[in-house]
Amino acid sequence: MQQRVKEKALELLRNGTVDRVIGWKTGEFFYDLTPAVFETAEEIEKDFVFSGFSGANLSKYAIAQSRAAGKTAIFLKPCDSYSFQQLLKEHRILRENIYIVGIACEGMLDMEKIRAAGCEGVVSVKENGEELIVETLYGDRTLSRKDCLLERCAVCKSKKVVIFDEMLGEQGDEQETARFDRVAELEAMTPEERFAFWRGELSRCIRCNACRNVCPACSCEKCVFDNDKSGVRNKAAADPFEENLFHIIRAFHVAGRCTDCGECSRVCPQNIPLHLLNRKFIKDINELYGTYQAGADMETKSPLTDFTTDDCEPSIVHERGGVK
Amino acid sequence: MSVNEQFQPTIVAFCCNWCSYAGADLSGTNRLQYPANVKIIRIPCSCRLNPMFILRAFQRGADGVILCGCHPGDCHYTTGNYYARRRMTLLFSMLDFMGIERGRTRVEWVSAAEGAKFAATMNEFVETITKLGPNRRLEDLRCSKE
Amino acid sequence: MRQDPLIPMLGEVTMIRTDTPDVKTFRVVGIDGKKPFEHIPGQCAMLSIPGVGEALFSITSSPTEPDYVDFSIKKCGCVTTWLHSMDVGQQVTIRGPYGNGFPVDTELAGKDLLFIAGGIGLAPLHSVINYCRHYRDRYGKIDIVYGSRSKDDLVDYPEIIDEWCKEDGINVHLTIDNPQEGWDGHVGFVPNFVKELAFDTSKTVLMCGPPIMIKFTLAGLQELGFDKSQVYTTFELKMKCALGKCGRCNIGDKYVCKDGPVFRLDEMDELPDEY
Amino acid sequence: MKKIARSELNALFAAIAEQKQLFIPADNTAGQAEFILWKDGVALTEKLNTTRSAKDLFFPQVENLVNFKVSDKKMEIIENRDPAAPFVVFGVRACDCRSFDILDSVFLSEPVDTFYKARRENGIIVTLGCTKPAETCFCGAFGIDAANPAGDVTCWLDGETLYWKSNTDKGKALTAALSVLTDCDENAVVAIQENTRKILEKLPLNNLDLSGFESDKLMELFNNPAWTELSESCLGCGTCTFVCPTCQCYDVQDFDNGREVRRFRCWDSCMYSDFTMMAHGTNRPTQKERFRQRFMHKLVYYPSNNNGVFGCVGCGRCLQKCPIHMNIVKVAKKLKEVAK
Repeated sequence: MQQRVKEKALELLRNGTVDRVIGWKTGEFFYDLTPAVFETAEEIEKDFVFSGFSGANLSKYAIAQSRAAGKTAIFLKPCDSYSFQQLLKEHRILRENIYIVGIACEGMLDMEKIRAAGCEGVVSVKENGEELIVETLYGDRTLSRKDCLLERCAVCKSKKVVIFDEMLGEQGDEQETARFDRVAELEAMTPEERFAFWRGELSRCIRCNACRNVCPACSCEKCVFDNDKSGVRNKAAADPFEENLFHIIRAFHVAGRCTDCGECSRVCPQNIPLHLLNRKFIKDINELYGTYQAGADMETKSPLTDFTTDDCEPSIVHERGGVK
Repeated sequence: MSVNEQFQPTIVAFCCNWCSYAGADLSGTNRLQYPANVKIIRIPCSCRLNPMFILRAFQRGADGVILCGCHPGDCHYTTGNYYARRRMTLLFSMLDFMGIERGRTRVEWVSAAEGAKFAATMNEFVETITKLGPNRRLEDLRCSKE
Repeated sequence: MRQDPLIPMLGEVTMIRTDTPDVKTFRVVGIDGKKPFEHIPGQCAMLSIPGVGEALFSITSSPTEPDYVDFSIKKCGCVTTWLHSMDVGQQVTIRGPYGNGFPVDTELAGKDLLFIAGGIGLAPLHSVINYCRHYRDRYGKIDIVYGSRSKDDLVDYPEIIDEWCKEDGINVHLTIDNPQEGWDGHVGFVPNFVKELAFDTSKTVLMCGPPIMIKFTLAGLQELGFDKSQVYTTFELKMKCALGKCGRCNIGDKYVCKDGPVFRLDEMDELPDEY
Repeated sequence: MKKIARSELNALFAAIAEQKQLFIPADNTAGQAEFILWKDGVALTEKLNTTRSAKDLFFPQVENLVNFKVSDKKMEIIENRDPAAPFVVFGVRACDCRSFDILDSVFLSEPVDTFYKARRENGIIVTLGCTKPAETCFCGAFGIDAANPAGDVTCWLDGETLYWKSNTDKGKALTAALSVLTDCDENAVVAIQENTRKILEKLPLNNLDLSGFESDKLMELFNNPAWTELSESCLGCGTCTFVCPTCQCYDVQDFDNGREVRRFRCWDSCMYSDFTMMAHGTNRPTQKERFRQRFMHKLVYYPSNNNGVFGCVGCGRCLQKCPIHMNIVKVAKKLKEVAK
């Protein structure tokens, strides 16, 4: 697959289908791939990489690139394709300028998890079926591939590429996953425990805005938190309240639009499980208003821009089960 | 605060201009009593209530926040309160998920004719919040009165 | 005694003068009623209204004024809008002075000076002009070219007409962008006006105005045979600390708040074009 | 030189904590190392370095500067700074230790930043020699010896023993107060150092070539065409800035709680779109200019003002933490490649 993706990129540029390709570029090491725009076949031959470390979701880059002259090819893994379609639904991408190549995906690797497994000074990682052979400055290690997947891949919701012009590899399906298990665990706690949990997590927030800036759903030209006149602009979390405010409001602003692509948690330098906030909204929406997957199609109305006259009352939150 | 001195909560009530604000007005003209702890903020429609307003109210010292709007189906703008209902449901659920005490937030539909309901709701809400005690989990320490 | 340079002192606004529809001049003294600090022409100070913000402004008054400092401020952002809405007697916080100022006692001494200003760009030059008027014998001939959008937008117009124009050895050349009733002076943009006036190249130029004016005026001056090393300008960038630490006014290896705001144009050639 | 058995580390920490507040790198609930106030039960991390750097202890992300009480036209200035408590920070790596030289050159130059100065005076830095440097480390490129860090006290740790050597008067005073330490031979750490240096030689970035960033090339580097490509995928977040031990830009903001105004300063990032935003616009309108500013400052502007010392210490945090894996090493290499 890794070779096929690269060849496809070369082919699309060479045969004039597209003028540029959004892909992943090789780094200093094997794992530090950077999203990049390639304009020549030479650049692709030299630097284009698709590997187990191509976790970065490229769909947000399509907003700007679809407005560049000519046509742009983009490679989308299944989860990325949901983000892309959601952006399209929100009229953020000019579809006619984009050529989408869907990629079947076996799950992407998380360097943090490899490091956390005690591998320091990692020189290379070789994939050998279900095993990872990790070569380090301090000797080799073998890890289970399954244990080193990005969080979102470990609980992958869908192997289906929902929008594409061309598909590399087998198209997959949506799948049952355990992605809401952690949310359910938290729901089962007492409010005191939940409060303590989130205080512990959010107190580490350094307000670097990586979660917001990487988020395909956060594509506002100017964020309310950057707007001087909004009254809530806060550059640093100067008080625990601001940490809560930022993350609650950010999750709320993407509620019904978040595809659960997991980029927020992937990029958080402080390892805050931000995806849990988004999943809580998704879980609630599924339970209260019917199953909804953002980005799955172009037609269904988002649950927050829709209603029925017999929706539940807000008091359901206080009445339903769980510890009070 | 001494034991004898009872905690006096601050309540922010966001009231829709067309029904609930008029309902509050009516409860006043009818001389129905509700505690002075309730600070009413008039909004054009219940769906004008940005979730940020609720959090900001807590930040600035509210112990409880209540939204009052027209009964579902009676919205002056036809559908505003239906949207508000979904938003508030999700927001309250998120606050619950973050460990904020249930009951600090509430939505009640109050029509312009329901002065009595308005007063009763406020009395009840103030009582609930008084029992819950001061808001600690969503307070901004920089705003606390020391 | 202030414990840290970031901590300001209190000042009080004792006079507010409306100069143009969007420019007011504020007179600030310390709360002891005295001048808050001594400065060099071209330096700036931080004014703030707690809760609104802090911003850097050129000091408009000459250091020779013994009792106060003046700031001519155009209304354009949060802080300036607030300042424009306040009344005499308002307390503000002030800290400064910051920056290098114009080399009035060294490189400019004994020279014929040509001041070129556009709009609110007169503010920092105003301080130098009045300093030079005060020590008239230390400088040669003084020419002032000042242009604005209209007659109403000329800052300090009464002072210019009643004092500067009447003084020996000072030539004032005013211009406005478009013809206007009641204006019999020159009409046209500053850069062209400068070229028309064809100043002799022995003068040293002090210039301040919008970037576009500076760019074209400089080209005009060079056509007349001026060298960049004869031209000084002062400019502004966003600043928070004004101490050369907070990092935002950094251009190349210079900090505008500390190494500037006054630069000689040949020095600026060595800096990246980011102003 | 002094020593203590590794198994007795807790006793050492307890002895230090008796004198002063003690911060040590320990694992937090997210499994990352951070400087945590030591109390019984907090154990030294096995990790090479903390996610956030040691600068946090001297230049915290948020600190209150001054309060104002405003009433009508009058106002009052209330200075309420915390009296800085003396503290010891243990386990600072060589790279982070060097970062204090860089921060000092900014904050301790006139006019002195007294908030930072107070913390510097109150803080004792106990460094720890690296034994397991990572592939992302490139302190060697800045002439930093990870096997022999500076600081008030330098420590080395092997499987059995912690070695302790005081370098400054502050360090000596601390040492004198710690009776749990016993004397030992200076040569005890030579083997540890040699071992570290052997690994350092193998690091892929240890010999990163940073020639070609001299100040006479400033304009050429600024106008290097590579900036467009390098900055293209930058998200404009502040991760690199906030984990960086040498980034020191800050913002000053006011918070009005209705009764008083608190003026505080907080970290800022030149990567943010509002960094240079003024009422009439910004002089760095796109991410390219903002991106360029950060790297030009570290590689060219800062050295130009500081005898060629770079504004980077090679700790490798940005290499690990950037969401899109763009970093100073890639920038430096690309600029040189294009300049050729």
